[in-house]
Amino acid sequence: MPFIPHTPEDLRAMLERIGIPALDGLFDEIPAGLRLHKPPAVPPALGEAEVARLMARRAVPERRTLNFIGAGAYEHHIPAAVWQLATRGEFYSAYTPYQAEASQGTLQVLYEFQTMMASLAGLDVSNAGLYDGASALGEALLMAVRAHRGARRVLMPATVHPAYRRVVRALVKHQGIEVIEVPYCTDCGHTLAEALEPYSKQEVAALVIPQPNFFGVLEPVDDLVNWIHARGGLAVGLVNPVLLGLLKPPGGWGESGADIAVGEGQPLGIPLSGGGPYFGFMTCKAALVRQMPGRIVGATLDKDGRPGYTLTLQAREQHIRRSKATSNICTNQGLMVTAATIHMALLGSVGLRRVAAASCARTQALAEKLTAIPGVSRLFAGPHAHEAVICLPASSSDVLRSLLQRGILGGLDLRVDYPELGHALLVCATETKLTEDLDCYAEQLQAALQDSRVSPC
Amino acid sequence: MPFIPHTPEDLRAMLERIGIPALDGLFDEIPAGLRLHKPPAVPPALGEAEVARLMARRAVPERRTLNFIGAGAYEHHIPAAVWQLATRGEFYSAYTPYQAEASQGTLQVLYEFQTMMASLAGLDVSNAGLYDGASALGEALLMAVRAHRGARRVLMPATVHPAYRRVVRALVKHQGIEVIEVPYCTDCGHTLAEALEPYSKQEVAALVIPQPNFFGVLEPVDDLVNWIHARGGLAVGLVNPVLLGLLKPPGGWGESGADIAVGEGQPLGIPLSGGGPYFGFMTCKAALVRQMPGRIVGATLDKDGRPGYTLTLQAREQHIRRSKATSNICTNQGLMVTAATIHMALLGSVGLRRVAAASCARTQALAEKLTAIPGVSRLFAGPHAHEAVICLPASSSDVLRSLLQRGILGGLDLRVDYPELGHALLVCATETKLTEDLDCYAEQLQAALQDSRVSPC
Amino acid sequence: MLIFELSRPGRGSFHQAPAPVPEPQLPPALLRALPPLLPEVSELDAVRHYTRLSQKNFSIDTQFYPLGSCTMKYNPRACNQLAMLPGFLAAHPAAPEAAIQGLLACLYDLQEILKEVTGMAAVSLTPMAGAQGEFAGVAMIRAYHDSRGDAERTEIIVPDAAHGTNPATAAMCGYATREVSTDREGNVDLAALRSAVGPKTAGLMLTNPSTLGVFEPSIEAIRDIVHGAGGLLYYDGANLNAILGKVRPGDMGFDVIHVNLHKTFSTPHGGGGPGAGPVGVSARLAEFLPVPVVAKEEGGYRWLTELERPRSIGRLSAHGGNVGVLLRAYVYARMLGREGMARVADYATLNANYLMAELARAGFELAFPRRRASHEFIVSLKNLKETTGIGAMDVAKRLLDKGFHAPTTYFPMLVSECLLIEPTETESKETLDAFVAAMREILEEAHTRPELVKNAPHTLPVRRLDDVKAARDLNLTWKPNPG
Amino acid sequence: MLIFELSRPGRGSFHQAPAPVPEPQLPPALLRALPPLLPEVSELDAVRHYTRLSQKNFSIDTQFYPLGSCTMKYNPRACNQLAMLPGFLAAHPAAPEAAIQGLLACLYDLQEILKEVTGMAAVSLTPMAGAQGEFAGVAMIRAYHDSRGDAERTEIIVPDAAHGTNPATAAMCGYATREVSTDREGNVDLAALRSAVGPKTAGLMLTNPSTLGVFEPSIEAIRDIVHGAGGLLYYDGANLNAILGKVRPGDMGFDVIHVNLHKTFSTPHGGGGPGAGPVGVSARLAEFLPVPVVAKEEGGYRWLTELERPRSIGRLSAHGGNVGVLLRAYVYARMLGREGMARVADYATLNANYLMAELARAGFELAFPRRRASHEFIVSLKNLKETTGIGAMDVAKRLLDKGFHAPTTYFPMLVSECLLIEPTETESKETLDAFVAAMREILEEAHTRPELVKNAPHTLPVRRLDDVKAARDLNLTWKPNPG
Ligand SMILES: Cc1ncc(COP(=O)(O)O)c(C=O)c1O
Ligand SMILES: Cc1ncc(COP(=O)(O)O)c(C=O)c1O
Repeated sequence: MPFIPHTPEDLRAMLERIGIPALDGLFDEIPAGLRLHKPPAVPPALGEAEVARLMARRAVPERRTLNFIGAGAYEHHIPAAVWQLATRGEFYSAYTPYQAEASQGTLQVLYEFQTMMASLAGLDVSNAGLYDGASALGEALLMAVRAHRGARRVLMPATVHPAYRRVVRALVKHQGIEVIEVPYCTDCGHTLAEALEPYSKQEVAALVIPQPNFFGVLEPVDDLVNWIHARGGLAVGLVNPVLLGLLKPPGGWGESGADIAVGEGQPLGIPLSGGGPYFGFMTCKAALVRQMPGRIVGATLDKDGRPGYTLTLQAREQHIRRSKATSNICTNQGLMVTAATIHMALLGSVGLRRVAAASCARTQALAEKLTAIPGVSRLFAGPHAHEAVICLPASSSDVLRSLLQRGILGGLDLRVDYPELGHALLVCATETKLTEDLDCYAEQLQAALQDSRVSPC
Repeated sequence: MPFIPHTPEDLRAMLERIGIPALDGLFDEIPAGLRLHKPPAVPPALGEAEVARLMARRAVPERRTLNFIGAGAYEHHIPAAVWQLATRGEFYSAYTPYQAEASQGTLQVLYEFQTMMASLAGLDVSNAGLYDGASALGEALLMAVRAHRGARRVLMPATVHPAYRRVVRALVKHQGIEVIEVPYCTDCGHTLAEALEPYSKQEVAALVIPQPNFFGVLEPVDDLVNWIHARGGLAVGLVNPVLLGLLKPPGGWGESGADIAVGEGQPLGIPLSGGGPYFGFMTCKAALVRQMPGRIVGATLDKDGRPGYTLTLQAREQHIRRSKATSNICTNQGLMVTAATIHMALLGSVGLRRVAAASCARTQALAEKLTAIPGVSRLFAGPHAHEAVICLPASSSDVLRSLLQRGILGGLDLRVDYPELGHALLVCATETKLTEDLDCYAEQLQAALQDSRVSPC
Repeated sequence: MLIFELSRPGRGSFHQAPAPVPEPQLPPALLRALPPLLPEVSELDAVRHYTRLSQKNFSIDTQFYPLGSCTMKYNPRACNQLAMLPGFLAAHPAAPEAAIQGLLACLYDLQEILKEVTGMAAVSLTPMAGAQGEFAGVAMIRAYHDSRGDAERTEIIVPDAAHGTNPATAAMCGYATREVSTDREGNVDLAALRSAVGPKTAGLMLTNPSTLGVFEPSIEAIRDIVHGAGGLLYYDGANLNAILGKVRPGDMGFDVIHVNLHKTFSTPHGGGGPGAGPVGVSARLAEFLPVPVVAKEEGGYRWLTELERPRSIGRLSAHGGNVGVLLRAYVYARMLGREGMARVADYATLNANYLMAELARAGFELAFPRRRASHEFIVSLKNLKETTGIGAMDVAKRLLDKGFHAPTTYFPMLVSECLLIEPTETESKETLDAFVAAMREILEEAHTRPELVKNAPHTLPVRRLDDVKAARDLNLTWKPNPG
Repeated sequence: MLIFELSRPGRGSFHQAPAPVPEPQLPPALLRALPPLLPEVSELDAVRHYTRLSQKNFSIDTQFYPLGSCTMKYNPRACNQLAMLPGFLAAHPAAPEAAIQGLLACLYDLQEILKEVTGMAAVSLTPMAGAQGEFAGVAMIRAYHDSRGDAERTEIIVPDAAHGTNPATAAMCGYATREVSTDREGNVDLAALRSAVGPKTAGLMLTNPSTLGVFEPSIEAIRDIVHGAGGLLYYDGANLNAILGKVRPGDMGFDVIHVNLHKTFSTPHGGGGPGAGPVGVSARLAEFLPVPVVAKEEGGYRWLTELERPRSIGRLSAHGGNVGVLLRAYVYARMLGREGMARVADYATLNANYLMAELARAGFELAFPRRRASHEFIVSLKNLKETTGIGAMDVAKRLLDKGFHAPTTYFPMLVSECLLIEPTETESKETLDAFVAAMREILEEAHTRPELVKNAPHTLPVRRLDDVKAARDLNLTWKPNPG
């Protein structure tokens, strides 16, 4: 019996101690009419070898591809040590560290994580992680509304990742919060202060400030922070943690810094893995810590005065505060946070900065190579990080399909979410892409554009 | 500097304590004329990401293949737990357990291994492993000659793996030991007592008895053991440890059992890995234990009377006995032995027996399917384990080449080592091969035989 | 020692980072002035530090972990290995479906398996933990009522024994929570329920078997009461392990369910996640499921998103949820297979009832001595506390000294000084017996050497930690030179 | 607790084994009657048992490990991960070369790298450890003399400080060993060497820097003496770490060398292996190299075997040696690269000389105080032993209590009560300083609380073990019901 250690002898002895003749008796409180009398119609059991064979076959992609999609999930080098350590049984198979004395390993890792993230964001405190970047943004807005104690309106630039905007809407809509979308400048690709003006007389709890934004374009963060602060709202930064190795941290934006910064932790050592598990992070100013959702680890002392770590401020959480909790979140993404902590320790600040700089430089080089192809141009001429929007002279979906056949994931089609941009692709090259890879993309794009199956516009 | 933690500040402080101005001074005792003045002409350093990219490219086989080669290295299912545990840093990065108190983990594993192997072989004791099966056979023969204290002649059936025979020759030749090759019966594929008769009047230190032999054929082990014992020599069994789950153990062969049994440990949870690292094992009767090469772990007590484990009988080994040691072996294959121990613990005796039985059954089924093809026949009609020799109506090397193009590693070509067998292939199917795989091989073989590039004999 | 304390300027080796490149073109005003506080350590430092830290944890791989409501069972190593095959790890979430058919096939199959074992009509895998599954479920209840123009329903009913995520979720979905009480045998007080339901009732969230470790025998009556009032029934599937293959929430009449894959389907808890909390629904709620879900069509598998599912409650994560966790659960489900599913409940329940019987024999007081335990049960130390001053927390800490993780303490809040004990089916009789022996010893110590118990633990990396100080003198990040 | 003691009949789950099949056709007389003594445990039992056992080990990943002559440096995790890529693990050793070109390319490149850093003309990777490399080397020396019809040479000369594998290898190759003494400064006694060589001299095996931790400054004189007598020079490369990129054995005039990849090239020691001991030779010995070696030709890479190399000393393993270890070494070598190679020797030597200076300051006696340390050095506790009764073994055991692995003790046998200390380049100054502090404490304890040191260790899973009993009451396998 897979994973069940009972011998027939054990079963007999145990039933005897319980005082029933057969296993069936254990379920005698379940109404008879509800009991199942045959096993569920799921496939029969496979041995480990059989399931390994099945999965090995399914894990193989149809062909090896070069990936130029970013759009919220980034292919970075992950040191081998990260997952060899994170999957050690003592991390992998431990529970949430409620019994602090038996969980000092995980707790110290989380405390180190909080220190790293707070410093990366230039803010005072960090929690120990949330589900993912999108839901972290939703939590941040709920938190901002709680903290504001007045307005239930938040401003959301259209330059925020479209999926994030959808997630935020799904998460906040039941609490009567109004999410107002702020249009971007279609020339420069970022949010202009002018676009905010219509709301300058209204009570606004928060403004989301993505840096870089979904297009890879850098937002005028100082102006935006100052704008919302002048109106009594909170500035919520949405940032890429790797780029924070290079870019000004949210805590340093504008005159008094963003109040909350959140983002997707995946670029910090988490494999792409089809979209998850990743983790969200949240950092904020000290004054807001009691409004923060999620677990928080604090340093303290033991009976003998030795330092140790424990979950703290639990009165914010659902298991204590129940319907008044700051969030319903309970299990989050602990192991991912452990991996990210090890990842950051292995890279250090110099390493992280290099990854950020190389990724930006690669994408800038890619954009140059692609736009050297006749008919291909760049949208949004200003400075951009490690994503860029390029415009094609042919149907973007046809081009992507043709590129896939050539072994290239050519970027994200912006047609659905930004139809106003025409045949636009969001492309990304991280530090993992060599010059030869960029050249390969450029060559294949040129070929794809000549492909008869690709319809010119 | 990869893997060197020294900061410039450390370097300065350390040189100062040593009392020299620069690193160069550390090498002032090396004759100046010998010192290198430029770095070695090896490729420049690669970052981990770069080397990962290189290796990922090199690890990919040209195409996915179904493997039907055995011949001393067998594809078996390896439970995921085996290597996730064996590569834990505490096993992976530990030294030989000379400091017993700080190595109880490894020592207990080795003690468990010795217990398992001795029991599998039906013999009294086991060492903690040797390099591989072939060199273990060489060591066994040196040991037999030492134990015999008279004869320096050993008998080696031609049914022993050809590479093993070569290794034995390379290892024993400098000690004046004569290795006599005993021919096999070309009808039944095993050693006949008659073939030994020429040596029955000579002093013989040992007879090697492979079970199964290189052809997968079962040898008449009882007769062979009795024959050598009657002549005062030692019986040295050469066995496959997985098949010992099913077959009579060497300790039970003949009237008084083989004296020494050795073999290749690879089938016990070690990946094929291009040929290594694997490990050899050696078990023997208690009386021979002081002649055994390699490390041996014994149970003992600590100062407080608690049980513990330690390396023992070290007086046999080179670091104590130097030129009088039982072998020069020092570092052996500890981690492989650790993995094999975990593997055996996960399978248990029932599991191991099932692997053995399924492997034999698969190969028997394969032989039937292949010999159903016109012109293909089996050599050696008797009972065989999980290898079989088939005879082709066309050049075996051409057929293998054609099969490879069809995604099949069709077996080992016996042409070089056994030219007398004609176009013979040694084929193997373990428990990893499903009926559909066997069918696939049969189909492809049929097609290959029709291939114009395959020359009929 | 913190990793920061190991840091020395200039120590990092950077062989994990790309070679420096010409700086990208970025406006200096948007760049960082001071580097973040990341340690500069050698790879050896980091490996040694985190290896040693890991050894300070208890975990399933090293200890028995009878945490009630958490289902800490063995996490098969194959699940980890197969979910981490390079082909899965490299899959980009926005990759064209044609490039990830194998991955989608696994997800689709898992949807089908969950439908079958829960008895629900449709499943979405996207919620990233139980609580997010609850959110999805309650949001669907709301969407259902809204779709019918039924805007009066503003209350979610929860039993007082419910997990904290239940009321917290109701609040996040804009509902008021109304608690109903539990009777002396651990069942929902039907009279109280009857008087609680009405036109304001959006639904009831129920855990069955409940967090008190007993199966609700009046489940059919409860269903009728709630449905009769126009409310929907939510099944908190955290305890599905107890009934897997024995009885199905769908058959009991539940409209929505979430399943904690990190419990019943044995994906690892990872020191606090990631988990996964797929939701299943009856047919009338199917259109509201969170997106994406995986569909199987002529040409292969594909994602259904907002475009195909306009009435969906929407998207709960940027991509498809915790895919790697789903793969682990899928491998587990395939290894259990048809026969294995029901055995989970058989043996989880056997272990709980055996442990309950043995602890009762050892002199511990059961919260519900007349009831059959489900996969878990409650011991109350109320009397022990009164006679010796030793409470649940003390016993829990003393268990750590004896090499066992503590059971869940002080939850459910209903039973004072409670230990909620869940052994799971993957532990052997020998382990349960050893646990009983340790509990006996502690009971003995409570009477003979109470200080030993009160001051436990004694053998762990730290002694009992000061939680009050942690909350009062908040220290959430390390600072260089604290002096 | 042994795994056998956890075993219960009927407990195994067999999901690791194939489903039962119809029995293969095998003669009953050749089948096993009684099952072997393998445990029947659940997967959880096994995982928990071996995880806990692992935690009882010291290892590089958890402790500083200054074992002289063993070069216990950091084993980069990338080496493990990349050598275990599924594509490498699945490669059958008898696969056609066309199917494993990538693997062969790595091996070929490694051969070239080793040629370059040792200064030898040709390399074979097949020996599976240092001792097997020695065997290959001495066998080649023998093959060389034989090939010239020079059958008189029956002696191998080794310095008295040599590692035990050197004389043991000479014996396996049919040679008598002749020891030459070491002078007061740790150098080979040249006069003794001159009188030892002659027409019987097949060769000299030398470790340089020697196992005494000093570089032999008269290496050129030694070479001339041995070559002058018609003997060949063997370089035991176990200490290559000390001179990597600084000076090459080939340039010193050595004819044969083996390299321990599990030392200088940082493949893991694995609790006792596997290692790899490639051999390099000067041009005149190239034809004798053990097979297989990898050749690069027009059509790609291929193995050269006995067929192409008829004068080879033959084959030392059934296949191509410890390929997975070779891949790890290759990854390491590529990460070090050109610049990194010489830094290994620089910093290994820096660490040794710093530690030597600091221990001398702390009051420890150096075996060769006037010499520069190479990558290792010797402390002698002879005087401490005389004054306090505390010897090298006691200090070693006490270090374990303080969280440091002990240095090598009682080797080389030349120096009484010796500690052979090798910190390696991957350890930081802080670690070395902490080690010095621990050694200071022990020195203090030796005088003030000698019993504490004599009875060490106190904090490990077991106290000092009785080796004598282990050898006297041999207990090499567990037996059920020992009573
Ligand atoms: C009864 C019950 N409901 C809900 C949850 C919440 O699940 P999760 O922690 O995955 O969010 C839990 C687990 O903690 C639980 O035990
Ligand atoms: C100087 C010296 N020579 C030879 C050897 C033998 O190497 P191996 O243990 O790899 O056989 C060693 C290592 O133990 C050594 O230190």
